[in-house]
Formats: sequence, C-alpha cells, structure tokens
Amino acid sequence: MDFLNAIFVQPFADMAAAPDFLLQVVWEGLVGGVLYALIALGFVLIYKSSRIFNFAQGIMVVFAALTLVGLHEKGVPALLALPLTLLVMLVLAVAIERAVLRPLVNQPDIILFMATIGITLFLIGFGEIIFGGENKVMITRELMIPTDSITMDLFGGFVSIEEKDLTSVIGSVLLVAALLLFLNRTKTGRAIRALGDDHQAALSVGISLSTIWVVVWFIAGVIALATGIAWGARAGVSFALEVIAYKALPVLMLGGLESVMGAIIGGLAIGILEKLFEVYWGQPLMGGNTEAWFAYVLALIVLLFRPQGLFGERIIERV
Amino acid sequence: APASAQEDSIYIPNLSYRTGPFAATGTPLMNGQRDYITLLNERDGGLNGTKLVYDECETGYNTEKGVECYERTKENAVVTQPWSTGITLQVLPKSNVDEIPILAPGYGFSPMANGKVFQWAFNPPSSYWDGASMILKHISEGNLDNLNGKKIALLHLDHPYGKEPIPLLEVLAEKHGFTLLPIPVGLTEMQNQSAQWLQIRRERPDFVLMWGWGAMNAGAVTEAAKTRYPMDQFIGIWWSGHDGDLKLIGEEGKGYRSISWSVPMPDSQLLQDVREYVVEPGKSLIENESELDSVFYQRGLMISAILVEAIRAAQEEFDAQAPDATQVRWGLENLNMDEARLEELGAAGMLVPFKTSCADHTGHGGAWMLEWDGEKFVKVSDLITPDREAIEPLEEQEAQAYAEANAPWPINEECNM
Amino acid sequence: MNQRPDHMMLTARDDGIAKGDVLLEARNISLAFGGVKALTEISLNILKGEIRAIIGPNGAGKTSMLNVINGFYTPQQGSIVFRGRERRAMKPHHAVGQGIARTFQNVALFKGMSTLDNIMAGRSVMMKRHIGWQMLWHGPALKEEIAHREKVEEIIDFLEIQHIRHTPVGKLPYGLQKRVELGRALAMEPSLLLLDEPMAGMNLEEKEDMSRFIIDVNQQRGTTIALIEHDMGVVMDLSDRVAVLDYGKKIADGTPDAVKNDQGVIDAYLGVPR
Amino acid sequence: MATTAGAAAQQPADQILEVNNIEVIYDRVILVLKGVSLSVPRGGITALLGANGAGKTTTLKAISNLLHAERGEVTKGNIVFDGAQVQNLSPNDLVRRGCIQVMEGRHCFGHLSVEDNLLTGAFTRRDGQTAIREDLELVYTYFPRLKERRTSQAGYTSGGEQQMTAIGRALMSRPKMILLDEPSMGLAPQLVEEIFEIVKQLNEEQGVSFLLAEQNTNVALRYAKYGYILESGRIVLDGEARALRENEDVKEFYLGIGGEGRRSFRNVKHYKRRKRWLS
Amino acid sequence: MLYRTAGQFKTSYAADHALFPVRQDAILLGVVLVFAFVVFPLTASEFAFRALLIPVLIYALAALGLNILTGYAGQLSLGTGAFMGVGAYACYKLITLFPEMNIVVAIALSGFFSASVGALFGLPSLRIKGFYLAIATLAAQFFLVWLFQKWAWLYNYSASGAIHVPNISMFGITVAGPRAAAITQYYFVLGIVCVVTFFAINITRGRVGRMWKAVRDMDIAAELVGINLMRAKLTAFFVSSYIVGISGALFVFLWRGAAEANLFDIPLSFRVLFIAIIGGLGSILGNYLGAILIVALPVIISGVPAMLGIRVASATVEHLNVMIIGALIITFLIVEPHGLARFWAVIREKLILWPFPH
Ligand SMILES: Nc1ncnc2c1ncn2[C@@H]1O[C@H](COP(=O)(O)OP(=O)(O)OP(=O)(O)O)[C@@H](O)[C@H]1O
Ligand SMILES: Nc1ncnc2c1ncn2[C@@H]1O[C@H](COP(=O)(O)OP(=O)(O)OP(=O)(O)O)[C@@H](O)[C@H]1O
Ligand SMILES: [Mg+2]
Ligand SMILES: [Mg+2]
Repeated sequence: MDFLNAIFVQPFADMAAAPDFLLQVVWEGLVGGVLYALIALGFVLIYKSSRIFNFAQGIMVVFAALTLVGLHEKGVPALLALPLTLLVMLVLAVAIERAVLRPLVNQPDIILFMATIGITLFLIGFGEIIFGGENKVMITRELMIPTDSITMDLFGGFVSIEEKDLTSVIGSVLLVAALLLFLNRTKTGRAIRALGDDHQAALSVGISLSTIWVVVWFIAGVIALATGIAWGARAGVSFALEVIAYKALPVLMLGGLESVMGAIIGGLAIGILEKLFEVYWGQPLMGGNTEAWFAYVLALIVLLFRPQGLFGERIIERV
Repeated sequence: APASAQEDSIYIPNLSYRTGPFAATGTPLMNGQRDYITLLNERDGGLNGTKLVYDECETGYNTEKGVECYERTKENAVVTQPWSTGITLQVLPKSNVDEIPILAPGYGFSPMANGKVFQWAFNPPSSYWDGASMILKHISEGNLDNLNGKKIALLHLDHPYGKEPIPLLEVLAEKHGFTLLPIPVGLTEMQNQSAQWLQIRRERPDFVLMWGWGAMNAGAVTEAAKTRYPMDQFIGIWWSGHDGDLKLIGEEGKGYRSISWSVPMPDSQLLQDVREYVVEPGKSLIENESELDSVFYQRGLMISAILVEAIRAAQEEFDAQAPDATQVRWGLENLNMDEARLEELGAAGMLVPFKTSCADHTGHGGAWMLEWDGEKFVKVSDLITPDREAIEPLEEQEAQAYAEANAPWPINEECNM
Repeated sequence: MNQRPDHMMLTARDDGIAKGDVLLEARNISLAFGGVKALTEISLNILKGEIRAIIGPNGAGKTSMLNVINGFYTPQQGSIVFRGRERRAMKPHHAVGQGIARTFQNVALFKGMSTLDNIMAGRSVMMKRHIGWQMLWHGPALKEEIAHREKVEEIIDFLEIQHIRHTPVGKLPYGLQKRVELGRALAMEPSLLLLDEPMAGMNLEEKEDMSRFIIDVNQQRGTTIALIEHDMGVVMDLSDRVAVLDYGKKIADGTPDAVKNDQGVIDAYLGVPR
Repeated sequence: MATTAGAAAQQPADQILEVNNIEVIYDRVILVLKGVSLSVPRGGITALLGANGAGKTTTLKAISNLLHAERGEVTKGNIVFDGAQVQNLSPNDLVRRGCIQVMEGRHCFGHLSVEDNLLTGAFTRRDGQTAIREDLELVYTYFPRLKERRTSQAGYTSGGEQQMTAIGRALMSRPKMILLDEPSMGLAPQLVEEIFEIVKQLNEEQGVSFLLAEQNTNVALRYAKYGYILESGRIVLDGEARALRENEDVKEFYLGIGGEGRRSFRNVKHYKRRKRWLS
Repeated sequence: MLYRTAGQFKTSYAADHALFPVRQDAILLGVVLVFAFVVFPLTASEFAFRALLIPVLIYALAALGLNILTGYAGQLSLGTGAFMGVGAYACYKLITLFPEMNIVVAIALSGFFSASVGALFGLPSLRIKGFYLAIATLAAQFFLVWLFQKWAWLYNYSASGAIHVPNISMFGITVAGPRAAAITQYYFVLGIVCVVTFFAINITRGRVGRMWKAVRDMDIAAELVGINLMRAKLTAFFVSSYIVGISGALFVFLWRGAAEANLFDIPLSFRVLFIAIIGGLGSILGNYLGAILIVALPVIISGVPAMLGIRVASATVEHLNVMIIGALIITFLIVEPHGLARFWAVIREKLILWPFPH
C-alpha cells in the first residue's frame, strides 16, 4: 500500500505542493531536451540524406566546440573564430565525403555505421593530439551570449532561468525553423530527401551525391557547433562531451530516424519526462540516476506501438 | 620495458591517463610525478647514484587498458601505480602473487590501510574514509554530534571511487544522528547534473560532500552556483579540488572548499629546483607555467616524493643500489615523512607529515582544508586529523571480509597494530 | 511431349480433394489500406488440378489477392475456405503448413544463401530435429538433413539448376533466380502454388522454359496453380480459367477465350487487340 | 543478315550518341561487355534488345556513368555524346548536357510525392522557377494521370504510375536524349502501349532521342527505327527495325514465331542448349 | 599446389555435408590447433597469455555469439556488453552461493541467465527492425548496467560495488582467481572456446542456421515460406546471448579477476561488434581474425615504440593508437566490406586454382 502510494500518489502531491519547483524541473528538462534535439537533428539530417546512421555526430560536437575555443585561445577574436570554425567543419565534411563516403557508396547500412564509428575514433585521437585533453571554458561572453540569470519569484518559491539557456533555446528554435524551410522549400532540400530514398535514382537524375553529402555533413557540422556552444556554456568543453551522443539516440527512436519534427518533439519530450521521472520517481524510489536508461526504455515502449517512431516514415512493406 | 633491465637503474612504471574523459585531471598529476623523477635524475644524477626510469603506460582511466598496462610493465617494476580505484581493485588480488607493491596515494580501497591483510597495498597519507571523517570533523567544528539532525548529501560519481566513502558515512550517520543522502552521478550525466541539483534544491541538505572526478567537478560547481547552493556548505574530497575545474567557474565558485593532503607552495625550494632543472631545459610536459602552481601538479610531485623516499629507505636498509619490489615494499612500510624530512626535500608544508608501519599502510597523516578564492586554492585550516577510533573497526571488518571472500588470502600475523 | 524424366517423388501432398473439386474459395473479400481500396467484395474459386490465372491492370489488386490467400494480409471482410476449412486471419507460416506455397513479384530469395540452402529453407517446416541434435551434427539431425537433401536434389534436377547448386543466389542472373524461387516453393510440396508474375522481365526463351516447368508441375505432380501474369500469350496458352480484376473489382471470370473477347476486359486491360 | 558491331556509325555528324567498342568490368574481375559499339541518330529511337543478362542495362549505365556506384568500370573504348567525349564525366554533368537515364525498375523516390519526384528531375537546371513550372505542366499534359496523383507518395502508386513518374522526372531535366531501360517490365499490356505511345510523341514533338533497352522485342521493334541485338556482352546483329522483324532468327528466338504463326507456350519443345550466334 | 581439390570426389550427401569437404581445410585447421594447443603454450610469456592469447579467445567467443544474432539472423544488437555482464554476474552469484559448484558447470549455467535476458530483450525484435532495433538493444545495455550498479545483491553488497573472483580449483588445479597460472587459464578458455565453436558451426549450417539466414536476408519471404519468425528470432537471441553470456563469465573469471558494472558498458559492446564486423558477418572464422585484429593489434602497436627503443610520451602513443585504429577500421571496410573472413575466402579460392589462373 505504501508502495503504491509512493508510486501513484506521493509524486503528484509533491508536484502540487511545490509548483515553483515543478516549474524549475520542467524548465531544466526543456533546456536539456533542446540540446538532445539538436544532436538528434544532426543524426536525422545525415540519415535522411544517406541512410547513414552517423555515430560521429557526438564527436563532431566536441570537435567543433574545441576548434572554436582553441582558435580563441590562439588569439583569434571570437567573432572571427566562429566563421573560421565553420570553415574547419566544411573541410571536415569534404574530407569525410572523400575518404569515407565516396569509397563506401552503396554498401550496407551497418558497414557505413561502423565507418562512422571509425571516424569517431579517428577524431578522438586527432582532436586530443591537437587540442589536448583538458577541460576548456566555452567563450560564452566573447560570443556575446548573456550569462546572467533571471530569478522569478513564483508560488512562494522561485524559478531561476539562466540567460544562456534561454539563448540556446531561442537559438535552436531559429536554427530548426531555418532547417525546415531549407529542406522543404529548396531544390537542395528536396534533393536531400530524394537521396534518402534511392541513391542510384538520385544519381540518375543528375543529383550529385558528393555535393549533397558535403552540404549535409556541413550542416550537421553547423548543428554540432551550435550544440557545442550551447552545451559547452553549461559545463565546459572536453572530450567527456562525446557521451552526449548516447542521449540523442533514444530521441531518434522516439521521433523517427528521418523526421526533423520527430527529433525536436522527441528531444523535448524526453528531456522533460526524464527529468520529471528522475526527480519524482527515480531519486526517491530507485536510487537515482535513472536518466541513464529512462529515455531508452520510454522510446522502446513507444516503438512497440509504432515501430517507426512517432514521426518516422512508414515502412513500406510489400511483396 | 627494456630500459629497466639494467642493474643500475630502477624501473618505476606509472599507469597514467592523459587521454579520455578524465584527462583534464590526470594530466597535471602525471606531469608532477614525472617531473619529480626527472628532477632527481637531472639534479642529483638519480637516487644515490642510481638512475630512476620513469615510464608511463596510458590507460585512459579504462580498467581494461589498466590491467593490460599492469601486465606489460610488471616484469621489472618495483612498484605499480594503478591510478584508478577500478584498476586498483583489479590489481589488488594479484599483488600477493606477483609480489609487487601497489602505491595508491589517497585513493583505492580504504581498508588497504590494514597492512596485515593487504600486505602489498599502500594508500598514504590518508584514505577516503580518513577524508570523509576529516570533512565531517571540519564542518561539525570538531564534534560530530553537532551534526545531529542535519542532512548531508554525498554527491558522487557512480563508480567504485565515488561509492567508497558510503559505508563509513552510513555508520557515522547512525552514530551521530545525521541523515545521509547519497546522490549518484552517472558517467554520462557528468556534464549535465541538473537532476542531481534539483534534488539538492528540493532536499535542502545542510552540507553537500562531493566525491567527483574529471568533468563532474566543474559541472557540479556550476550547478551549485546556479542553484544558489551556499558555496561554504559544499566540500569536495581531494580529487575535487583541481584548479583547472574551478577556473571554468571562476568567481562564482568562491568559497568552495576541498580537503587536501597536499598544498601548493610555489615558492618552495623544490619548485625552484623544478623550474631550474626540469622546466627551463624543456624537459617537462607542462603546457604553461601556471600549471606549476596548481594543486594537482604539486600533488603529483609529492606522490613521486613518497615513492622515492620509500625506495631510498629500501636502498639504505638493504644496501642495494637497485632494490627489488620486495625491498621497496619494506621501504613503503617504513616511511617516515616527518616535517624535518620534508624540509630536507625542500617541500616543507607541501605534504601532511605521516609515518607508515607494517600494520598501517596509510599513515593517516590527515589533511588541510583548501578554499577557492576565485583564482586559486588557498589553505584555510590547520591540520585536520581523522577520527581513527571511528574508522578502525570498520576497516578491520571490511578487510577481514575481503580476505574471506578471496580465500585463501595470506595474512601477515607478524605485524602488531 | 517432352523427353524429361518424370519426377514422381515430388507429388503434391494428398489433400483429400478430388481433381476438379473446389480446392480454395475466396468469399466476398474486401481489403483496404487507409483510403485505398485494394480489393472490393471479390469472390473466386480455384479448382483442384487447374491452372488459374489472375490478370488485370497494374494496381488492380492481384498481388493483394494472393497475399490474402496466404495470410500475409488480413482482409477487412470476407473469408477464405481452403480444403473445406474456413478462416479469415492466419499467420503466413501456417499457410505453408496447410499446403500453400508461393513465389513473389519481385524476387524474394535469401540473397546470401546458396541455391541449395534456399531450397532447403523451403523445407524448414518439415524438419523437426531440435537444436540439441543439431549441435552435434550426428545421428538424427544428420539423417534428417540427408533425407531432405535428397528431395531437394530432386527439385534441382527437375529445374535443371545443378550447376548453380552452391552459388549464392544474389549472384545469379534474374531468370535463374526466378527458377530458384520456384524451386523453393516446390520444396514445400504445396497442393496450391501461387505464382506472382513468374515471367516478368524474362526473355522469350526463359518464358518458354518457365512455362515448361509450370506445366510439368501441374501435370506430373497434380499441383494446383494460381498465376498472375501480364504476358497475354502465356496466360492464354497455359491457363484453364482466367479471372480479371480491375480497381479491386472482379470484372470477368472464365475460359481464356471468353475473357479475351470480353469487351470490359479489352477496355480495362488488353487495349486494342493485335 | 546485317552487319555486326563496329560498322554502325555511318554518318557521325548526325549521331547524338556514339559508343565505340567499350568494355565493362564489374568488381575488377567480371567482364560483362566485350566490345560494344552502337550509335543513336539525333531525333531517333533506337532499341537495344537481348536476353537477360546480355548487358543492356550495363551498356546504358556505362553511357550515363552510373557504373561506379556498382563497382563497375569502363575499361576500354569511348563514348561520344553530342560531339564530346563523356566517359569521364560524372552523371550530373551528363544530365546537364542533356543525357538522362530512366532506370530499370522505375526507382521512384518512395517517400516523396509524385510532384516532388518530378521536381527532382530539374535539379541540374539553372533557368529559374517559372521555366520549371512550365515544364511541369507540360509533363502533366503528357501524363494526365500524374496530375491526379500529384500529392500521393510515390511509393504507394501503381507500377504504371511509377513508370510514368520516372519518365516524367527525366523529362524535367529538358533532355536531348533519354536512356530508357525496360519501360514495359511488369506493366499491363495496355499501359505498355500507352507508355510507348508517349515515347513516340515525345520523340516527334519534343525531338528527344531515345535509346531503349527492352525485353519485349515485339513492341520495341514496332516503335524503334533501328535496333541492336546484344548477346553475352557483344552486339550480334543490328539493322533497321523493319528488317530485324523479318529476320528468321529474330522471329524464332525473340518473337516466338515459328513456321506457322505464333508458337504456343504450351507446346514448346524443351531445349537443353539453344542455338546462338556466338558462344 | 597447396589447395588441390582434384581427386576429392564426394560419393554421398553425407560426405558433402562433412565439416571439411576440402581436405586441405582440415589439415590447415589441424595446424592451427597444434599451434593453439602446443606451440603457443610452450613459447608464450605471461604477458602474451594475459594481454594477447586469452583476451583474443574470449573476445572471439563474444563476437561469435553476436555474430549468430547479427551475422546469421540479421538482428543488429548494441547490447552485447550488458549480456556479457549478465553472464558474469550470474556466474559470480552461482559461485558464491554454491561454492562447491564446479566452475565449468557454473559457467555453462550462467549462459542460461544471459540467454533468458537476451530473449526477453529480443521480444521487441518481432516488431522493431534495423537501426530502431539496434537502438532498442541499447535500452538493454543501459538498463542492465544501471541494474548491475544498483542491485547490491548482485555484488554481495561489497562496499565498492565490484565483484572479485575467488580462487577456484578444479581437480586440484587452480583455474580462476589471483592464484591461477596464466597457462592453466589459457587451456581452460581454449577448451571451452573450441567446444562452443564446434557446436556453433553445426547449428549454423543446419536447419536452424538456415532459418536464421532466411530471416536475415528477407524476413517477409521467410515468413511466407513457413518459417515462424518469432521462434527463429527468439532462438537467435537465445543462442547468441547464451554464448555471449559464457564469454562474459570467462571474461571476468578467467581473465579479469574482478569487475565493476561500468566494465560492461557500451565501449565493450562496440568492441565486440567491431570484431564481428571486421572479421566478417555471417562467418565463424571471422570472429577469430577480427579478435586478433581488434584486440591484439593495439597491444602490439602500443608496444612498438618501446620495442624500437623510441621514447614517445605514452599519451601521444595512445592518441595515435586511437587514430590508427579508427583509420584501420575505415580502411578495412573500404577494402573488404565483408570482412577478413571474405578476404581469406578469396585467398583460398586463389590457392585452389593455383597455379592455374582458371
Ligand atoms: N502494403 C500496402 N500498403 C498500402 N497500399 C498497398 C499495400 N499493398 C498494396 N497496396 C495498394 O493496393 C493496390 C493494389 O496493389 P497490388 O499490389 O495488389 O496490385 P497488382 O494488381 O499486383 O499490381 P501490379 O500488376 O502492378 O503488380 C495498389 O493501389 C497498391 O498501392
Ligand atoms: N553490380 C554487378 N556486379 C557484378 N556483376 C553484375 C553487376 N550488374 C550486372 N552484372 C552482371 O552483368 C551481366 C549483364 O547484366 P545487365 O544487367 O547489364 O543485363 P541486362 O541485359 O540488362 O539484363 P536484364 O534483361 O535482366 O535487365 C549479368 O550477367 C549480370 O549478372
Ligand atoms: Mg502485383
Ligand atoms: Mg537490364
């Protein structure tokens, strides 16, 4: 009885008792969710255009952020470092296309997936040689991102919102909107979607695989940079960031591998739900740290009902 | 490990980690260790004329690599420095068989203090349980009963290292009437601890103790600032007191404290020598000079100093130019790092004085409290010592349990407490 | 008529139905996908021992009809009576157990496996030895394996694909793949064999070969065959009765000649006859 | 019997496409084309006939440069399109120059709508939205059925509609020449006629040249002006379509017409090995 | 003419079904076994046993288990590490609860625990496919590792949360625990690996193996030829996880000696996956070749500078090492996407034809 009470009654009573706290939990979840969504978006873009499950997205986040900070440390002004970093990401996209994607065109999915793990390892080694392993500070102020926090007194308590989190939420919304427009309204966007369906056919109508891939990987690089700035502003930049890739995978599962909307809604849903679950159920009842698996289990359950995720493309299954 | 084969040198392997998620904290430690040995070789031509061969094997804080490194380096080694609680746990059972002493200063399994049971393992000058005891002593102003009715959170890495203090804290909580609230941080959550800090905000503990490592430390202090948790109620173990981590937060981290059995002394003779013989000739791996002043770099120096003193003791006792592992073990059991000796080393005040024995492999030298002043850590307390009476029974019990679980496990009955 | 040996070992399984009686009857089948009505109230029957053709324009619902018959699709309405037993929904692998086998419009072979293994896979349902015996590869498991191998060799012989026995089917030319697929279906010893465009994309010569095999199967083994095909020559020559579907409705059903001259069929499907 | 390979190109000036003695190897070991030469006159429809696996698709892919994605390579010979050597161009360059392939098996973009499918065909064009819109309307006049289904996902349209989509998509690139691979495969007879009628119209009204790979010899030879017959990677016979239709071997092996009219599939003799021009 | 097959005719289907239709294969295997059973033990140093031979065998076994699932039945799994963990913890509990139990029995039994857990997490595979399934197996990965951490009963409430292998003997010889000699452990592992491999070969070429491959190549068609997808997939998960579980038990008991939950985290899963893929999916031999490449090569590479007497900072060596391995993986995938086993098959084909090119 106590047990049932602890599961079904107490958490809600707690929520009602301290609405300011609940709001804070939701906000924290939202901010986390936006960041998950951003990483997931990188995956989605690449998957959509090439059916490659790009495991390297996580390390690309680290790489982009480190390049930005590293350039700044070398004395490049922040606002110049930003475009330079973009240039580096472009070079990276071109290099990946040349060295990995082109020779592996038309190979089975799993081979390409493995290749992206290869890329991940390579970039880890390469990055550590260049940037060293220590934790670096994100150049938040230099990029003119506000760093104060706003505290609102509500419901007899307070909710505090970091301006940089707010900035990253707004920034992400803009980024996603731009991306959606790009995908649905432009020729290149259409070509990206076409490529996901059938490489050969895309080639045959004159879509240049290499160009599109470079474009897509570059966009993924831009998203990685955005993620890196947002996340780095919270906790510094180091190779430990790489593990956040794992947080994006359940988002993909939940939202659907090829859906931009799915990545966003999935990201937000997971961000908020996992935080609520951890705070109200995980910590009191299960020894905490349920965030390690909650998102996965949630996504798994959703998949049982919709095997292609909430917004994924229906699997056309015909004989 | 070919260089070790010569008769006239002493092979000191180190299972280092300058890569992986914990590289940021590992690197300055390894640099300090390495530079101390280099200093001896450069300044004194070795130890009493015998060259010291310092060799790193990279583990990336990965237990599996660590074991591989142990196997790779053990052949001529006089010591093994596993550098992670996980690797220590793996190597510990082998030490009786391979007969190589494990030196794990300030880390590893706390009951290793019991030299009767753990004949080959050493964790001077203070164990994690000592650390926990000292922090409690400090925050209770000397009397643990002052904590009665208080709530103390333990924010810890969800890893053997982070869980290490829990058994002792549980016992003490029971005894002194405070509530213990362990809050684990998973490896993937290190950078995003908002859930943990929400819990802290909700539970409003009177103190937060931290057993954090790597990126977790910076993440925690950032969140603490964000949550407006009073910094002066937030105290870390010695591995959570890294300048690099706090620099990320700067001013906002002001008031955060970390207990430490070493204190940086940038003006000491030792540091001057390091600058002269190691850094200036370009023989150090440090990235910039400011690293020399950091807590972890100087702690690295002290760790090597402890080891070298043990080897020196072995040289003298056995009259051996290059003592073997068993002899070095004797040296580690008979360390006497008193203030006079530290003074001689040019390191006065840099390390807590301590003394080991056959039965006591830790020395329990105690520690000081350091506080972040916005730019660097400064010492803010006198020497604190652990409440051994509270710890010893638990140590004894856990050591026995370990021996039983791993039977047949040899016990050195010749030691007396 | 031909000089090939009869392959009597491979007779269709005895289903207790006399030649000429109704083997399968589809009653009032309706099937829709979202808004698309693939089949609307279709009834048709298949008699034991005949070659039954189903024709119709693209998207008429022919493949869907076969899918309903062997349980891959469950119709929203109507039922199937097979060998006197009525059912609406069932698992596809049960259809095989009841004696229905098929080939597919787009070759659906197991590409990574050899011809032999593909055909052996068709006999999976009939093999029973459990995994414990298989681990040892001795005694019962081996005996069973060899017994089935003999049957399969018979089929390989019949289809004249001995030379590609150990070739992975992914590497075979299209025509041979279709033949292997037929072999896999035959290995199930079906009493009803469903063929979905067995000759699409073949040249004349291969079509002739395939026709030969279909007729042999039908005549020597007494297997009942339902066939979808767009080549009118083939349909007219091989089949006993033809059903015509258009937009999910049955618009004609009868002998080839009757169907060929049906004005509705000409308009919907054949176009101007030449 | 008409001439064989090599002598095909009589009036080079008039030829939009010339293939000279090409060899194609897959996977570095499998030799598939063993010296194929053919040409297509400007504004003509030329058929490429042959059994399964003869190398028709391979020939078309060699021309449109789609072999790389399949680990195939042209190792010998050259290809001239519209007066320029093209064998080293990328497929999109070739499309830009006006040569586009409609692949065997349709290959529509299943998750895109029919209209988006058509628009992808305009990828290489640089002449602005309005021109593209106009061409879209033009495609819809040729294929009214596509207009009805413009918003459906291509993956769920019928085989015939997919074939139309594929051809329409190719048209959107404003090609001078279309390489059409087995347009009739799997289509109902009426649709086959319909598609070929449209091909004819396009040819006559828009002046598009066609190279047509087909199994359905009967239809192909009715619409094409010239034909090549490919066997095991070699051209074994070529000539005017009319002449080919009268050729005894073609009748026997490709049209199925025996001594007295069409042979019945029911009465075919069983051959272990058939006569071949070459072996 | 190393590989002359002429003159080897088969007169019965049974002969055609023999393990080695080509005699030279049997001879080659014999040579390999002689090396494994006689030559290595006589020559290897303790380091070679502990850092090369034993891990290669254990990893190959884990990869074999994964290969059954991914290579034969086509179900991509990223949860191998956690299933190894289930085997290891099960074995630990068996050994500590029943100290009298023979270690071989304990290991064999622990496989059943991981097999059951594997089958449980395999249930979603009936509906979920491809990468979705792969990510779903990550749910198993993260959940199980979390459970290993939180469920103190599993590690007998030890303070550190780690498990330690006690000294275990069999017929008077210590085979596991700190006192066990490397060579004993090597023979022990080798024995188990050989037996399991023999069983695996037989299963994969018989009825069950065919069913798996059919499901892998085209699951709809497999269902329509009468294969019960649910049974086929679940047996694949079961058998695969059984082998993986055994390898996990060996991993801890015969090699590592102690373990904490994080050991079974995702890098382990990836490592095993690499081995299976670089070795060759759908091949038994590939697992061994892959394990040699992925496990042994880094050990050797990182030893190179020391062997040459060059003193490079260990961190740099490690960084380079990681880079090289990343690049190697990509290179191998490009050169031969089907893995080392295919590489060998091509060489073997050439040898059969040799010296005549046709
Ligand atoms: N799994 C499915 N999901 C959605 N729609 C489907 C599915 N299967 C078939 N359809 C639709 O049902 C209709 C009938 O399709 P079916 O494949 O049965 O046609 P068909 O007669 O076999 O045509 P064809 O000759 O081109 O093979 C088509 O409109 C098709 O798009
Ligand atoms: N990617 C490939 N790798 C290896 N061999 C191939 C490949 N593609 C085709 N082939 C082989 O090349 C030969 C010619 O194939 P191609 O597809 O050009 O024939 P086709 O005349 O178009 O036949 P169909 O009428 O079946 O379409 C065949 O024997 C085929 O097996
Ligand atoms: Mg159909
Ligand atoms: Mg073709």
